[in-house]
Amino acid sequence: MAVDESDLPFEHPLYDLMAKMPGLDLATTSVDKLLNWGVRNSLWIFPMATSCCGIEFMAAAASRVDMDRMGTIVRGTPRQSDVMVVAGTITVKMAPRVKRLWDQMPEPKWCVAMGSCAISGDFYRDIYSVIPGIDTVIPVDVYIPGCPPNPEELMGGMLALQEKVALKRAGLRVPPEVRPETAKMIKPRVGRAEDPTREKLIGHHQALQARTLDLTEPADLVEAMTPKAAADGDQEGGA
Amino acid sequence: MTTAERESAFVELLRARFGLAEDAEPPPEGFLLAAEHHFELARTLKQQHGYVQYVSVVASHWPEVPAKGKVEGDPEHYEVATLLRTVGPGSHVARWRVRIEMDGALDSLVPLFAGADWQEREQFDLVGVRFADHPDLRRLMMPEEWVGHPLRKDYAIETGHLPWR
Amino acid sequence: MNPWLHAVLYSLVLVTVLMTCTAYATWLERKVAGRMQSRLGPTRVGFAGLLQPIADALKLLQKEDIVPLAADRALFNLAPPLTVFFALATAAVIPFSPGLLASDLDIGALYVLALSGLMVFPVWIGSWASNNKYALLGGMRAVAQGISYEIPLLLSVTIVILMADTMSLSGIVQVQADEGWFIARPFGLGLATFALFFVAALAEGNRIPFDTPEAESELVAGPTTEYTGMKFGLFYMAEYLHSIIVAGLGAALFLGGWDGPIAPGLHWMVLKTLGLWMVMLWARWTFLRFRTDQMMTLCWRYLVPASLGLLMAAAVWVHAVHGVS
Amino acid sequence: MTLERPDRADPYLDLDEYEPEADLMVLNFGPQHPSTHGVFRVVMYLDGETIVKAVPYAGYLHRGVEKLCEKLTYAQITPIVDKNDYVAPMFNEQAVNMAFEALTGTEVPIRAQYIRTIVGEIQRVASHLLWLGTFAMDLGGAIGGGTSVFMWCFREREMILDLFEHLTGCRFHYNTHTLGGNRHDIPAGWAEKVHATLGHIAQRVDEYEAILDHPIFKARTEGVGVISAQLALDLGLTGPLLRASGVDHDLRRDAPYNIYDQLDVQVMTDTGGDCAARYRVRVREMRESIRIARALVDNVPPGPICGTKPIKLPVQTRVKDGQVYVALETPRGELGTYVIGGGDNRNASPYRLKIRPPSLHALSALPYVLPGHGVSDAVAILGSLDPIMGEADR
Repeated sequence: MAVDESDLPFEHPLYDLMAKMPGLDLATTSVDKLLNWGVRNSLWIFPMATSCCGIEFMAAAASRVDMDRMGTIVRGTPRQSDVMVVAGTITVKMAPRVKRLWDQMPEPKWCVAMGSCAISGDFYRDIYSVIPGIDTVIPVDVYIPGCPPNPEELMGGMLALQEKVALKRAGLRVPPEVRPETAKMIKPRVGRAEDPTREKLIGHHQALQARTLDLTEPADLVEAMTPKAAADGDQEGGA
Repeated sequence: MTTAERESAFVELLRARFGLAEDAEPPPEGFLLAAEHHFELARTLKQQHGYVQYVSVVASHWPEVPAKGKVEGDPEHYEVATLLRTVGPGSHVARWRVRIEMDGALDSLVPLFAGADWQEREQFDLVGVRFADHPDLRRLMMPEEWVGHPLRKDYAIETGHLPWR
Repeated sequence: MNPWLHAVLYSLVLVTVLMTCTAYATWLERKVAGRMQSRLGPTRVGFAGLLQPIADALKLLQKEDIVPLAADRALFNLAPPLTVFFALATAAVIPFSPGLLASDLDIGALYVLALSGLMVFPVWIGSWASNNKYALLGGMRAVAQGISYEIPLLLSVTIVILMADTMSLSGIVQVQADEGWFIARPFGLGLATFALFFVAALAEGNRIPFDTPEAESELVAGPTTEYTGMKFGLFYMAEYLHSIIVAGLGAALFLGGWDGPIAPGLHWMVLKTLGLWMVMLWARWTFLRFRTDQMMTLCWRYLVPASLGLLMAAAVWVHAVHGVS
Repeated sequence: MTLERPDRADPYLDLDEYEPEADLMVLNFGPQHPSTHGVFRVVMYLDGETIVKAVPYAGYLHRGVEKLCEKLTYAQITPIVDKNDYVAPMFNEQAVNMAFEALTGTEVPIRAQYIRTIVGEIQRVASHLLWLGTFAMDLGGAIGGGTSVFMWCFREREMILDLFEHLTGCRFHYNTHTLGGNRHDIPAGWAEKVHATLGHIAQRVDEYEAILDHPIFKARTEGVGVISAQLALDLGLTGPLLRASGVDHDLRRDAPYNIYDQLDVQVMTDTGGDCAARYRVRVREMRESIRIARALVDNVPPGPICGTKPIKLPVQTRVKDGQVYVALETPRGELGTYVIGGGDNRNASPYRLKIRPPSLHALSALPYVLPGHGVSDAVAILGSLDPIMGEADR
């Protein structure tokens, strides 16, 4: 089981080193800008492509839109990715896996919710087996609406993410977008993570579930896997 | 044989061996047979009449409240429709329904058709129908520890299942 | 000049140049692959995406360094630098121009083969230490493949050594400059040997169609599945370094190295290396992947007997031309 | 009809009885893996690198579509089922609407039937193109020749999406079929565009065949994942999978719907039953679909495109009691819809709607086929089955 480090602030030793260097404020600022530029222009994607949006995600990586133009390539393992693109409906069965894969990604990392299913659950949001938006499980940086969004919109979302990365790492606050019309239209029975109407109990249970990661393996399988090295479970979700 | 000829042959077979009333017109819901004929009919169709392709199984839940078109006070029960198909030109789907009680079980078709395995598991998972002699009757769609069968009529669409809802 | 000073200075220059080349090899590959797939490749980072490798490297440097709890920490950390070390060490004896090489070893060819054989070990160390099943499968495939294809590679180089009558790489190039390139001399035999060398080198470098250890669609990322940030970057770099150096070796052994008209030798060597590397690229973006057992069959059933046959033919040819000395 | 090969592996194999001394490795493949085509999980018990037993787990994309349909009116269901088989949405719409038409006894005008047939055939080409691309990527890796084929296939698929965008205004989920006909008539100039696009794609298909006609592709696909005709029938495999196993069965010819009874549909069969046969069948079907679509698009008869005129408010559609089963041939096989009419909302919703997903049947072949193959072959076999998880799990 991977260590859950999601609560700990991440600090790279490099920053420590630079902060301790005397009289190098100017230099560190410039270096920081450079590092920021590097991160911004090399966002490697881990596709959490579950359904329809996954096809449009593939189309965005293919010839016509070609996300490689902005230095974005697709990696199959969460260990080498920066952005998790959640493309498609996330079900109750899948959500713990998404959370685990998110935990396996190295900091700094971002999440893009692509399509209305990943944003709010869309018309499946009241269904027994669908979770109402991926932001009830992991933090989301950019929302790309659409059912599914066109590849161009995904590209636009990635560009927006670049801007956000630049602002955030420069120490600026990125205010969340306020869209009252949309908020009126979308009235999920379960409030979003920041919503005051959201029952506290739900968030509590979700957090608890996510922490303990109660993956529901069949009993015989668990048995078959335990005598092996304890790390078996570690990467399985990742692959 | 054309599809229409196969259809009439199928009705003849039902009348001759599987307890369909002689004068019964094909109802719009499909033929309702007794549960004990279920496996035998499938075997006969597969081995003697060329219905070699397994199509599907559809279970539905009928609660006690008088649903439309049902007799008042009809007890709660399941209905299971089974579909088999002939291949080649003039393909025909043999379709019959079987009614079983809430605590009853229907004979599984897995010994005849390997494809029945997952389909019957799915219907068990979603509707709750039990299949006797199924080699591996587990949930297919929902997680193993899920409570309830979602496609039953008494299962509200937004039934909460903590922690996610 | 003091030989120590020469070695240090030259190594510094060589490492810097090779690292830059590697970085831009990734850029070139992405551009070329993009054109082959009717798309553009990187365009937005710098002019024509020229700054893309730098951005990638900067990003990889900043990523969190995760060592899985169940991993063997020491070995896990050891593997990535080791791969780059072996890949760079091979470059020491590649002759870029007359006199332009770190060390003109008398047994240069042997040294190159020994080190490129060692390339398998860090991959295996890393995959074993990751304690991940996909990495383990990838590592096992890499070892099996590396050891098997070592043999045709070795035998094809042996043929060149036999024909050139020297083991020094610069000596081999000099022989070719004097008497004709080995790809065309003796007619047919040289070409066959070159093809053998090229296939074995592709397999040694885990390039498609022989990239079963990495097998993105099967094993996620193979031995590097658990590696994050710059550790993965080092593996990545070593792979490209190795492919460039293998291309350089091919140019030196078969294509006459620095030999060419008009321009100085270095230009010709760089051009030939690049050309050979582009052919590898072309193959990579055209072919599908072999299965592991098919690869082994190809090696043991076809390539090894073929290389033995070629070795005998070469011996006969050397005897006929030079006589018994 | 039977092939002389070992028929099937035992999916219920008891691992304790299989060589108790053997040191089996449990490899968990999925639910998120580069080549599971969505979210699907197979637990493989490996002896060395050979699969001894494979236990698939589905349901990671179970979205409760059937439950949702019980709450919606008939007209509202169309855009929902679009999302099931998201590679060929045209067929989903058509399947449920044909079922509702059978239930209500609605006649579909001849022009609408032509349009349905044409968009269906074009959609089939698009679906097979996507399959070809992803299959090549499974065989050739994300960094390699497979990606090249993938990119080319997507390039051509985009052209087909452009056609549909011109027709319906939507790029992906069209919502163009409705109860009793179609919503969108053929716009001016569309026929020429269809000819140009499909003619172009027909040439490109030759190109794909040329690039995939090399020994590596043959070595990776021939004799891999053989499904015998008997097993295919037992499992309820349909479409190209069944035809690749040598069973001459195609609903377009054998149980015609739309205007297929007036057409001469060539049914493409192959005898191998392996991945190569499935590849050949799909490529031939692409050509056949191009031929059909190009032949039809010039001869669309004039007339109305929707029978229920004017299109009523959705709530007004009332349905009698009854149960119907309607099936049509999608790129993945027989997509059936079983509807029990007369549900809530004063008969405006179905009581029960069951979609028969060809992909789920295809996936259920895995425990029978995978044992005896290696991990590399498992990827090829899974890819050749062309599963769409949105449809399999619904």
